[in-house]
Formats: sequence, structure tokens, C-alpha cells
Amino acid sequence: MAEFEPKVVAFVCNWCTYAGADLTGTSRMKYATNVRMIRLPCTGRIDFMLLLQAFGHGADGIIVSGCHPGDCHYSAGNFHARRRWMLFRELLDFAGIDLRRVHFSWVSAAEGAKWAELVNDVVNQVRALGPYDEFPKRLNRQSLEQLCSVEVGR
Amino acid sequence: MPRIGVFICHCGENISGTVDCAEVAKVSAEFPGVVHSVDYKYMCSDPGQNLIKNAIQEKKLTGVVVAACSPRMHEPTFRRACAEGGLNPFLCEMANLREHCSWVHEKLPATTEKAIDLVRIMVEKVKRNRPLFSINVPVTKTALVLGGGIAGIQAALDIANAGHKVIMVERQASIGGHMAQLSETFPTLDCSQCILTPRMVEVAQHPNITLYTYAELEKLDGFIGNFRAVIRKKAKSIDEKLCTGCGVCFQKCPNKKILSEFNTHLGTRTAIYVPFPQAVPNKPVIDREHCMYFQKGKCRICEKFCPTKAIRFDQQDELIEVNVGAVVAATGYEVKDTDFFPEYGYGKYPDIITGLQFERLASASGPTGGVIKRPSDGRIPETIAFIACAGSRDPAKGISYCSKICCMYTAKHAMLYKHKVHQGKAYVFYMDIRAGGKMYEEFVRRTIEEDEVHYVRGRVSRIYDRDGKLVVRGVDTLLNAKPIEIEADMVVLATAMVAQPDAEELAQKMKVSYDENKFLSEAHPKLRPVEMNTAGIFVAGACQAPKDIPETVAQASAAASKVAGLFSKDELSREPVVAVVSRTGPPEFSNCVGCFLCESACPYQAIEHEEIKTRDGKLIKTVAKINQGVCQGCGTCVALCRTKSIDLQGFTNEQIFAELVSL
Amino acid sequence: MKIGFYPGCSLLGSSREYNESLKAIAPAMGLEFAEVPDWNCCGATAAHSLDHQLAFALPARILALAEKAGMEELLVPCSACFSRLAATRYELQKNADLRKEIIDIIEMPYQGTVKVSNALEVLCRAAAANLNGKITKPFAHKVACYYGCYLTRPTELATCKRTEDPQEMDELMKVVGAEPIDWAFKVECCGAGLSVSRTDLVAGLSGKIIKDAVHRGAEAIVVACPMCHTNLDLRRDAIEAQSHERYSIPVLYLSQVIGLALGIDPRTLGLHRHHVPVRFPDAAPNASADSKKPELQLSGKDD
Amino acid sequence: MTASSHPKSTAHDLPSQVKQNTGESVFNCYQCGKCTAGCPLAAEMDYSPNQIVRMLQLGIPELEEEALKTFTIWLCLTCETCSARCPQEVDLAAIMEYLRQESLRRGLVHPKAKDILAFHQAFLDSIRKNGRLHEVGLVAAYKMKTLHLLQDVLVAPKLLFRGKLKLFPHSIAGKKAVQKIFKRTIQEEEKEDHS
Ligand SMILES: Cc1cc2nc3c(=O)[nH]c(=O)nc-3n(C[C@H](O)[C@H](O)[C@H](O)COP(=O)(O)OP(=O)(O)OC[C@H]3O[C@@H](n4cnc5c(N)ncnc54)[C@H](O)[C@@H]3O)c2cc1C
Ligand SMILES: Cc1cc2nc3c(=O)[nH]c(=O)nc-3n(C[C@H](O)[C@H](O)[C@H](O)COP(=O)(O)OP(=O)(O)OC[C@H]3O[C@@H](n4cnc5c(N)ncnc54)[C@H](O)[C@@H]3O)c2cc1C
Ligand code: SF4
Ligand code: SF4
Ligand code: SF4
Ligand code: SF4
Ligand code: SF4
Ligand code: SF4
Ligand code: SF4
Ligand code: SF4
Repeated sequence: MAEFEPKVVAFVCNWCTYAGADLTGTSRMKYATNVRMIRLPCTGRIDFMLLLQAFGHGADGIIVSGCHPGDCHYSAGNFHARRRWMLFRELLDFAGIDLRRVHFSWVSAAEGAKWAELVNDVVNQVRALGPYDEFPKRLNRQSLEQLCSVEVGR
Repeated sequence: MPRIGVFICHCGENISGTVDCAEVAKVSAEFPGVVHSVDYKYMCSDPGQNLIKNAIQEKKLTGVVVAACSPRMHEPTFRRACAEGGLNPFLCEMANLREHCSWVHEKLPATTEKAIDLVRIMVEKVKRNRPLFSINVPVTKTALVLGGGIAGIQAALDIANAGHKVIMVERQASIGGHMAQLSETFPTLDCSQCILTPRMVEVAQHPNITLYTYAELEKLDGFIGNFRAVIRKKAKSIDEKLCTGCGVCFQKCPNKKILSEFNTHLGTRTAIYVPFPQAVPNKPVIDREHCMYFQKGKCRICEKFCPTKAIRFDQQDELIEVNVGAVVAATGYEVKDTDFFPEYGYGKYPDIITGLQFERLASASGPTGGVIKRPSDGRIPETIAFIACAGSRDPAKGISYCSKICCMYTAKHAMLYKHKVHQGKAYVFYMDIRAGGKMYEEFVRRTIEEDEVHYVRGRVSRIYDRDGKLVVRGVDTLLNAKPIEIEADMVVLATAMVAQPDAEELAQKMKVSYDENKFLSEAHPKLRPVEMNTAGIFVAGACQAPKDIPETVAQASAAASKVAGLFSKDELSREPVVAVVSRTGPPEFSNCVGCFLCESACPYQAIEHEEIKTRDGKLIKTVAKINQGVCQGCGTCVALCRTKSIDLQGFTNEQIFAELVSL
Repeated sequence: MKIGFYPGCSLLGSSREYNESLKAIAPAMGLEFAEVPDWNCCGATAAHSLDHQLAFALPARILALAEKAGMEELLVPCSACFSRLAATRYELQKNADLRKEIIDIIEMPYQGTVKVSNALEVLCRAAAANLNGKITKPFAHKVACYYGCYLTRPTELATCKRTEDPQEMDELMKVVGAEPIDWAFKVECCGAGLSVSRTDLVAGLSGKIIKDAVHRGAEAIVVACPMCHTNLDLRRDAIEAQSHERYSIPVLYLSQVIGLALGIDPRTLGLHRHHVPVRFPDAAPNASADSKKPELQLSGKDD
Repeated sequence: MTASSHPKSTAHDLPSQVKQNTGESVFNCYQCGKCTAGCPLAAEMDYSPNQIVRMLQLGIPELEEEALKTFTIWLCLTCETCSARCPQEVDLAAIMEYLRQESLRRGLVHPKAKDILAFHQAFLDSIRKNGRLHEVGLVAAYKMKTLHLLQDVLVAPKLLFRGKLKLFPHSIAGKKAVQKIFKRTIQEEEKEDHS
């Protein structure tokens, strides 16, 4: 059997991590193909319900990454993200999501190598954890929809 | 029904080298809603862009996905192409197949699979894009210039001469900054005050410039084109309208022993004073901390003698609110003091002075009338040692950068000394000579060759006193690292140029960024050297990094031309990536429950209160409203709002969710 | 206050008077010393010049012994020993691998709980708390406080704050009535460990120190380290031979100065053990300059 | 080299060894010379302190060996003046110390340094024997080693006279423990060096 290939979703801010990942590209550094990036203006934009939704739609691991503290393009967005993240960790825990599947990190526009490393680390770790399939146990699709109050479906 | 067009770029070999572009195009064509899917060698080329324009018209596209390089590179290109093709530019999205895929992965099936996924994600997003329209905001054509050194003066004059209003704020009693303190300037040795003072006067007399001295910025908010600044005008304790600048008051003031800041503590001034004779404005202020009346309740001699009765002991600080469209930060630098150097005696030897103090000694208008005298006993030094890189290039002391100007001014100082004291001996201890500028190297060579200043390559380890001399213990690394001891009468430290002590505070007030050394940060070190990260705020002079006068003036003029460019339009248009609060029909009108959590989270104070009223004016509810001129589109409020009443245009909940679902 | 005490080898031999004077002033300073049982030599410069592990193992054994004896703080009067002990504690704290290695070598448990203090630190603290009103014979002389290397370097272990121009000993001297002079050689090296093997060099370095002190009118040099004392006092003949100058300025341990100010008998303080006799000019410092007996010479005439 | 007292090094050039054992990078030095300017003994040295670092910066094996053969490293007093004032925060005193140990291990000790080395060795011998230093024994042993029989003769009687020197050594109960420490550190290495 082929080895399990996890799917990792990365929520990244436009100014630091997205640019950092661009730099990884311009520097031609290699990393695992398993990651799919969602570009947002700022980590402050991340409604953490989005993470639940990602898990609900087949993600095995998640990366949230933005500017370093103090470097936020919007001066304080990432600070809010960090504060909310603390609260949200507990919710994730409650929802039965292994916190090892969710990585919060700072990657600046100058840290191309760090991005490659981060992706590889997370992919390896999630690969070791195996596929994520417990989700429906605690939260069904309906309650998720309520939580996120957005229509589900294509 | 959506009709989406997909365009896959090869970027020569850059993408097609690892991604099977034809396959991506083929699979993409099958996505629901996609009606057109092609691949092409160079999408950004003219023919590539034409492919898009034609397809929009022929296939009646409602959305476009260009799968190519990073949107940070070519998003504007393709949005423009769409607009030219007749499609709202915000109905175009890019999938990043190059930086995020082909360049970072090997040529494997998984790479092409990822490319397909990336296209699918963007197709799902673009289906939910709405046409957006650029936001227009009006521009207030007045500039605020902070700091009245040569940088501020140059910027203010250039902007004012371009026909715009300028408000200049200087915190000292006079404009002029450090340049007013200098003796002669390298590399031409022209007299600093002679070239500066005419410009200071021009500032004072220019009809477009309003000058506030003894004033500071209290508060700044707003956004490009529409800032609101509050200026604190400190109480000068005189009525400027009545004062004629006759100078009787400071001749009579009994408190004469206050160390003069302008003369770098080498001279004295009175409690009511003008910093220097050519000050602009040439009207005194009372330094309340030293005035006997303010401290002890007795004196008022100045008041008694003032012929115009201009003294106002009861004057209060004044807060002035102004509207401006742009800000130029030109607040300059400071130099490190001699007590920064433990190994050179922690500032306890009066004859170890800073370069700036030397400028005052060498200045014809200085405390010694231009005669180089030791502060301790007034003797003319027969041997003088200059120490370069004093505090700069010294990570152990927390300053790793090169101060850039001190090699030059040290050469200048040594030369001026030799011109004034012909039989004197001058030593310069240095590590490298950095003289990269027009005629700079030639200037340094002249110091060495013609004026026979002795340059010793090596850092000084220690200075101590012995019989009224200063023993300078250095080394000559060019002479087999031989320890060298010079007995000098005076030592001049080329101390580091550092940021203003309150630079951090000022930056936070303006919401602009600064570097680890507290110098203000430009938006890009090469390509946007005078803009700051916050739109509408510009930077000039030594507050951004150590620099000499030619560079300062060049940057100030550049900042001024940026301001003039901004002021050349009546309105600004900006990207419509902003937050909006939903409005619904009655009876709710909006899901917003008025909790204003969003208000406290917004880093730009963009959220205001809106009252929803019935036709006859009865208040129904108060909801949040986004000021679209101020909103920068960070989305923090969106993530925070529990009732999901706010959305961010361009990154709506629906769009992001669709991206996730498509995975 | 009860405090651990590590005399080190020199306080038993060539610097007995340092030991004696410390013990003599202890009661008045409110100090009670408990000697580390069965202590060994710290290894000094020799150990760390020749072997990395030995340089840590010898001091570590001392610290382990102190720990075992339940000591919280250890007074190490010799600055050189202090430096070795403090450096060992610092390195073993920083480097867990090294700590393991050393524990393995000394075969004793080691936690690193004992604070290592030098005499200057402890005496300053004790003086502030206990000396009030006890100064019966103020030491009314101009003194040059000599700190040397180990109280000011390396920076991370330095006892003194302004390491290039420290003030702590000067302040302490003011408390006992002395007038510390401002001079330039407070922290210059005296030559330290080369005393025996390269006396010529030590004489040169120490000579400069003495010259500056004398030149600026000091009547005594005050030290806190047996090595400094040896080089400035015992090596005086070599210094004089090399510089062709005569210096009668005595060199006192800071504990001796405190003792004199407390009115303790000079003999109890071991003043008679110095090579350069401790004598001060009465009134006129300009007594005959070419007396035959150097011991009788008065200071302050060497310029 | 034997690595018993230091972590095993993988790279064999001297700068890497220095880095591994002291944490100091010779490449941080920008050759300003401040260390030399402040060094009390710079004038007596065959190479100045900054030149010692320079010899390690160039990647030339002959120069690295040359550094280990200098008299400088043995003259260094470990006064730390250089380290305390270095603008680039190079701990030169630590590098000197490592070079001394390495010079001894490789048998490259400068001939003029043999007195200094002899003194250090006599010093350690004295501790090894008694657990504590016996000053008379030390000076006697040093004189035997160096044949500087007359040096210090003038000083010693005075010391004896003033009650400062003890003719017989102090000995401690833990003498064995101290000897074991010697056995497990410096002697072990010497053995390895000779095998
Ligand atoms: C010893 C020495 C010699 C020099 N010699 C030469 C030379 O020969 N040739 C040469 O080209 N360059 C020379 N320079 C460099 C020159 O001084 C600078 O390049 C120049 O002064 C920089 O001008 P500036 O306007 O940026 O800063 P500054 O001259 O420092 O002016 C800044 C002004 O802003 C004001 N300010 C600060 N903070 C605030 C605030 N928060 N609000 C309001 N106002 C504020 C200050 O009071 C000051 O008036 C020398 C520098 C030194 C130290
Ligand atoms: C080897 C090297 C490496 C460098 N590396 C860096 C670096 O890493 N970072 C950095 O910041 N800088 C670097 N530079 C400096 C940088 O190249 C210059 O600062 C910069 O290119 C100057 O731009 P310019 O427009 O003034 O001149 P140029 O780039 O020379 O452009 C002048 C243009 O004018 C045209 N032209 C000339 N005469 C006429 C005429 N009579 N009529 C019409 N057109 C004319 C020329 O064809 C040319 O296109 C480097 C320079 C060199 C030599
Ligand atoms: S659009 Fe981007 S990816 Fe395509 S050719 Fe141009 S630069 Fe290359
Ligand atoms: S005396 Fe009066 S008018 Fe003259 S300068 Fe002073 S305040 Fe102004
Ligand atoms: S009142 Fe103050 S300013 Fe006026 S003369 Fe007296 S001291 Fe000077
Ligand atoms: S400009 Fe010259 S003196 Fe100033 S910091 Fe740079 S190298 Fe040193
Ligand atoms: S957070 Fe949401 S509900 Fe609360 S005020 Fe803002 S928009 Fe309204
Ligand atoms: S998107 Fe950001 S800037 Fe705009 S209103 Fe919301 S929080 Fe403020
Ligand atoms: S002081 Fe430091 S940087 Fe300067 S030469 Fe010495 S080791 Fe190198
Ligand atoms: S530690 Fe050695 S090299 Fe450094 S200053 Fe002292 S004697 Fe010189």
C-alpha cells in the first residue's frame, strides 16, 4: 500500500507568509506537495471556524501563519489572531481535534527557508498521525453549519 | 450560470518544466462553470493578454482565472487586461502555479495534481466574486512636515513652491536642526550657516508655509489624503505678535549660567533665550525649568524691561487641530554622548569631546569664536586625537551599523584643526575610511597628503589622564600591530549617529514602522526610499538612517515630489478590499447587534457608529459602519463579529468557504 | 551572619595577613565564617592554562563540599580563586553536558546552589549593615583602590558595576574615613600568574600601577587579592630595580584598612608581615628623600 | 588531538575546533586591533593578540600551526582585558586558553615558554601531591625544573622571616580524591598523547 499522503491546508497572510512562500519559490527550495494555501489579507481575518470547516472537508492538518508579532502589515491584526487562537485551541480540543494537527507559526516575507521547513515538518508530523477521520464523531455537519452560518455545498 | 475562463501559463519552462500544463488545462475545462480553458507560453505578454480579452468577449466570461506566477507579481497586469476586455477587474483571480508549485516541487504527478487543485480552488472562489469598484477619496492639499532641520526645510520649500500649503512643526525654539550647529561642511568646506540661514528665512516668509516652533505632534489619525493632526504648541511665555525680537529680555535675564544645548554644553544661555543669533523665528522663549520666576516665584525682570510688554507668564500650551493630506517625517538624529564609553572614562574627562562639540569649537559663531580650545582650561591643544567609529560598528555596545558620515567629518575636523593650529599634531585612529561620495575620497586624501594628519589604523582601547594630558592607548595594525601611545591634549570622539530618543513613540503615534535601531523604515530600501508603509506618510533625512547633507537634501526633495504628485489629483482611488456591514430589509435592517467588538479590534479606527432611524427620525438601532476611506481591509473585524454581520470584499466568508470545500 | 569560607592556598601562606585581618574584623562586621571542610586548591591559572576539565573539576569539588556542608554562600577572599569558582559555577550552570562530565570526575553530587562571593562584595554588604558608629580611628589617608582583573572581568561575572572605573571599593573606603583618589590603573592587570616565572614582566606592569598611584598622591594602595598584593608588595624590589625609582607606598588589604579604622591592633591584622612597611607621613611629607633605609622612607616624594 | 577533555570534533581545522570548544568564532573578528591596544603584554609578544586571530582566519594550515607555536599564547595572562573590550564580542582570552591547551597536546610549545609551562606544571604537581598548594615546595620544584636557582632567593628568606612560608606542606584528608581528579583529567590525556 502506498504511504498515506496527508492533505494540509495553510491559512496565510498576504504580506508575510504568502510573500515568504513566494520567496521559497524564487529561491527554488523544495518542499512537500501536500500543502494547499488559502491567501487572506491578514491572519486577523481568520475566523477560526474556518479551521473546523477545513477539517470537515478533508484536511488532515492545518497551518496558520502570518507576520511576526510587531510586523503586522495592519499593525495589530496578528495580535488579535493570536489572542483568539488561545481561546480557539480549547474549542478545537473540545471538538476532538488533536492539537498536533494544527500549527500556528510566524513566517516573514524574508523567511523562504523557514516556510519550506515548516511545511515539511507539518506534513511529516501529520503523516505520522495518519488520516483525520474522527471529525463527524463530535460535530456533525449540521452543527458545523450552524457554527459557521454559511451555506455548505458547491 | 457562471461562465469562467481558465488560462494556464507555461512561463517558458518555468512552470511547464515540472507541471503538465496541457493536462491542467484539460482537467480544468471539466470543472463546473468553466467554459473556456487554454494553456499558453507567456500569459503576461501582449498576445497572452489578448487571449484573455478576446475570450471575455467571445465566450461572454463572467470570471477569469489566470494560473501563472504569484499574484504579487502580475495580478495588476491581468486585472487590467480584464478591464480592457470589458470585465470588472475584480472578477479575475490568479492561481500561483510558479512560486507555490512548479519552483518548489519536482517533476512528479503530484505536482500536476497540486496545480489542478490550485486552479480548482480559484475557480470556486472566482465564481463567488462580485464586481467591485475602486473607492475614491478626496485629498486635502496641505502637507504636515515634522522637524525643521535641513530635511524638513528642503521638503517644506519644495512642496510650498509647488503651490501647496505646508504646516511645519519643530520642537525646538528655532528651525535649523543640526546643520545650524556645524562649522564648515565637507567636502567643499562651505560655511554651514551661510548656506542654511537664507533657507530658514525663506521658510519663515513663505506664504504657503505655516511654522510652529516649540511644538510637537500630539496625535495623528486618518488616512492618506485625509489625516487629522493635533499639534501641541508649548507655551513660549511670550506673545509672539507683540515681541519684536529686540533682545532686551535676554540681556537682562539674571540667570545666565544655563548650559546651551545649541552650543553642545560648551557655552551658556539665559532662561529666556533664542538658541542662536540667526534663529528663525528670532523671538525668545522662556525655559520654565530654569526660569527663577517659574521655579522660585520671584524675578520677572524680563517683563519689567520688555519694551512691548510681550512677556506672558500665564501662557498655556495650545492644542491646534489641522487637516492634512500627507505627512513628511524629518525629525533627524542625535549623537551619542561621551559617557557612552566606559573605556574612555565614562565622560569624566572634559577634554574628550564629541564631533558635534568640535563643530561648535570650530564654528566662527561658536563659544570660542572658532578658536580650538580645550574645555578644561582653554588652552589650544598641541596634539589632538580623533577617534573614528566611536560607538558605531560596535555590537558590544548595541550599535552594529556604520554611522556613514563620521569618516568624512573626522577628516574635516582634522583638516580644520591643522588649518587653525599649524604647528599642531593631529592623529586619527580609524578602522576603515569610508569616503564613497563625489569628491569625498579626494577630500580625505588631501587631509592626509597636504595637511599631514597622521592616520593610525587600529581601534583605541583606553584613554586616561596623566599630568593634564590624555593618554590614548591604541595600536597600529599596519605596523605589525604595534601598540601606540599618544599623549593628546584633546580627544574628539566621532560618536555614533543614533535615532532621536523618542523616535519609537513618534513612530507609534504615526503608526509607521521603524527598524531595530529605531530609525524610521522606508517602504522599500531601493525602490520606495521615501515612502513609508503607511500610505501618505513620507520620510526624509537622518531620521531614516545616518546620512550627510547632500543625501538628506536629495531625499527631502524626493519626498516633496511624492507629496506634490499626491496633491496633483483632487481624488485618490484605492482598492475596494474593504469591510462592509450587511444591511437587510426591515425589521432588522442589519444583523449587527451593535456590540462594537469590531470597533475595539480595528487597528485603524475605521469603525464608526451608524444610527438607523425611521422616516420620522425615531432611532431604531445603532449599528457598526465602516469608514471605507480608513479601512485597510485586514479583516480582523470580520473574524471577530459573532453575528457574521461584516464581510470583507474580495475575501468574503462565502469565497473562502468555497475555496475550502473545493479541496 | 554565618557564611561559608574558602581561604584558598595563599591565605594560609604568603597572604596570611589577609586571612588574619578578615578574621579579626569579622565580629565587628557581624560575620561568622565556617571554613569549607577539607578543601583543596582551586587550580588557579595553571589548571586552566593546561587542562580544560581539570580547571573545572578542582573548583567543582570545593563547591560540592560547601554544598554538602549546607552552605548557601561562600566567601572567597582571593580574587583569583573567586574567579575560578564563580566561572566554574557559571559554566556548569550553562552547560549541562559539562556538568555531567565534571560530576562524574569528582564523584560527588553537585547542584550549583552555593553562591560564590568575593571579599569586596561581602564586606560592602556587611559594612552597610554593621559599621555604623564603630569607626574609632578613621583611616584618614589618601588611598588608591586597586581592583585588578578578577573583580571586573569577565563582564558576566563582574562584581563591580562600572567595570572600567569601578567605585565599590572607593565607597567602602570612604565609610572607614579614607579618601579614595581618582586614578587610571584601577583595573589594569598586575601580571598575576607570571609572578614567579616572569618576574621581569610583572615588575613592569606592577611598576606602572604603583607609579600612577604615587604620582597622584596616594598614601596607600588597597587591594582585595593576594596575587595583586604579592605583585605590588613582595615584588617591590624588582619593580624598583627595573624602574630605577624608589616607592615606599604600602599595599594593604581592604580588610586591614577596615581593621585599622575599627581600632584593631596592627599586629593582629598582620601588618608586620608586609614586605613594604606600613608607615604614613605624619605631617610634612617632604622628609629626607635619600634616606639609606628604604623601610623608613616616607611616601609621596617619588615624582 | 585527544578529545577526552572536549567534545569530539568533526571538523579538523583549528577554527572549527576553537568554535566547538569555546563557542567563539574567529570570523567575528574584524581586525580592529583593540584587543592588542589594551593587552598589558602586547609589546612582549611575538605575535599580537589580533594577529593570533588573524592566523586562524585565513584557512591556511601552516598559519594555524604557527599560531600554536607562538610565545604569545603562553604570555597571555588571562586578564580578559581584550575580551571585555572587543567590539565584536570575541572572547579572545578563551581562544588563547584553548590554543595553549592545544599547543601542549600537539607538542608545539614555544621554547621560550618552557619556564612558564614548568611553573604551571610544578604548581599542579604540588596540588596533586598535597591537595593544596605548598609554596616552598612549588618554588623548589620550579627551580629544579628550570635551573633558575638564584631567582627569588632574595625574597624567600624575608617571607620565612615574616612567618609567611611554611616549610612543610598542608595536606588534606581528601588527597586521594584530588589525585583521582588528576588521574581522570590531565593524566589520562597525557597517557593518550604518548600512546
Ligand atoms: C559632527 C557632525 C558633523 C557633520 N558634518 C557634516 C558635513 O560637514 N557635511 C555634511 O553633509 N553633513 C554633515 N553632518 C551630517 C548632517 O548634520 C546631517 O546630514 C543633517 O543635519 C541631517 O538633517 P536632518 O534634517 O535630517 O536632521 P536634523 O538636523 O537632526 O534635524 C531634525 C530636526 O527635527 C526636530 N525634531 C526632532 N524630533 C522632533 C519631533 N518629534 N517633532 C518636531 N520636531 C522634531 C529637531 O529638533 C531638528 O530641528 C555632520 C554631522 C555631525 C554629527
Ligand atoms: C557590477 C555592479 C553591480 C551592482 N550591484 C548593485 C547592487 O547589488 N545593488 C545596488 O543597489 N546597486 C548595484 N549596482 C549599481 C546600479 O547598477 C546603479 O546604481 C544603477 O543601475 C544606476 O541606475 P541609472 O539609471 O542611474 O543608470 P544606468 O543603469 O546606467 O541607466 C542609464 C540608461 O541611460 C541610457 N543612456 C545613456 N546615455 C543615453 C543618451 N545619451 N540618450 C539616451 N539614453 C541614454 C543607457 O542606455 C541606460 O539604459 C551595481 C553596479 C555594478 C557595476
Ligand atoms: S504571467 Fe507570470 S508565469 Fe506567466 S510568463 Fe508572465 S511572469 Fe511567467
Ligand atoms: S524684550 Fe520683549 S520684545 Fe524684546 S525680545 Fe524680549 S520679549 Fe521680545
Ligand atoms: S523671569 Fe525668568 S526669564 Fe525672566 S528674567 Fe527672570 S529668570 Fe529670566
Ligand atoms: S563612517 Fe567611518 S567613522 Fe563613521 S562609523 Fe562608518 S567607518 Fe566608522
Ligand atoms: S462585531 Fe458585528 S455585531 Fe458587533 S458591532 Fe461589529 S458588526 Fe455589529
Ligand atoms: S477590515 Fe480591518 S481595517 Fe477594515 S474595518 Fe475591519 S478591522 Fe478595520
Ligand atoms: S578587539 Fe575583537 S574584533 Fe578587534 S581585533 Fe581584537 S578580537 Fe578582533
Ligand atoms: S587576556 Fe591575554 S591576550 Fe587578552 S589582554 Fe589579557 S594578556 Fe592580552
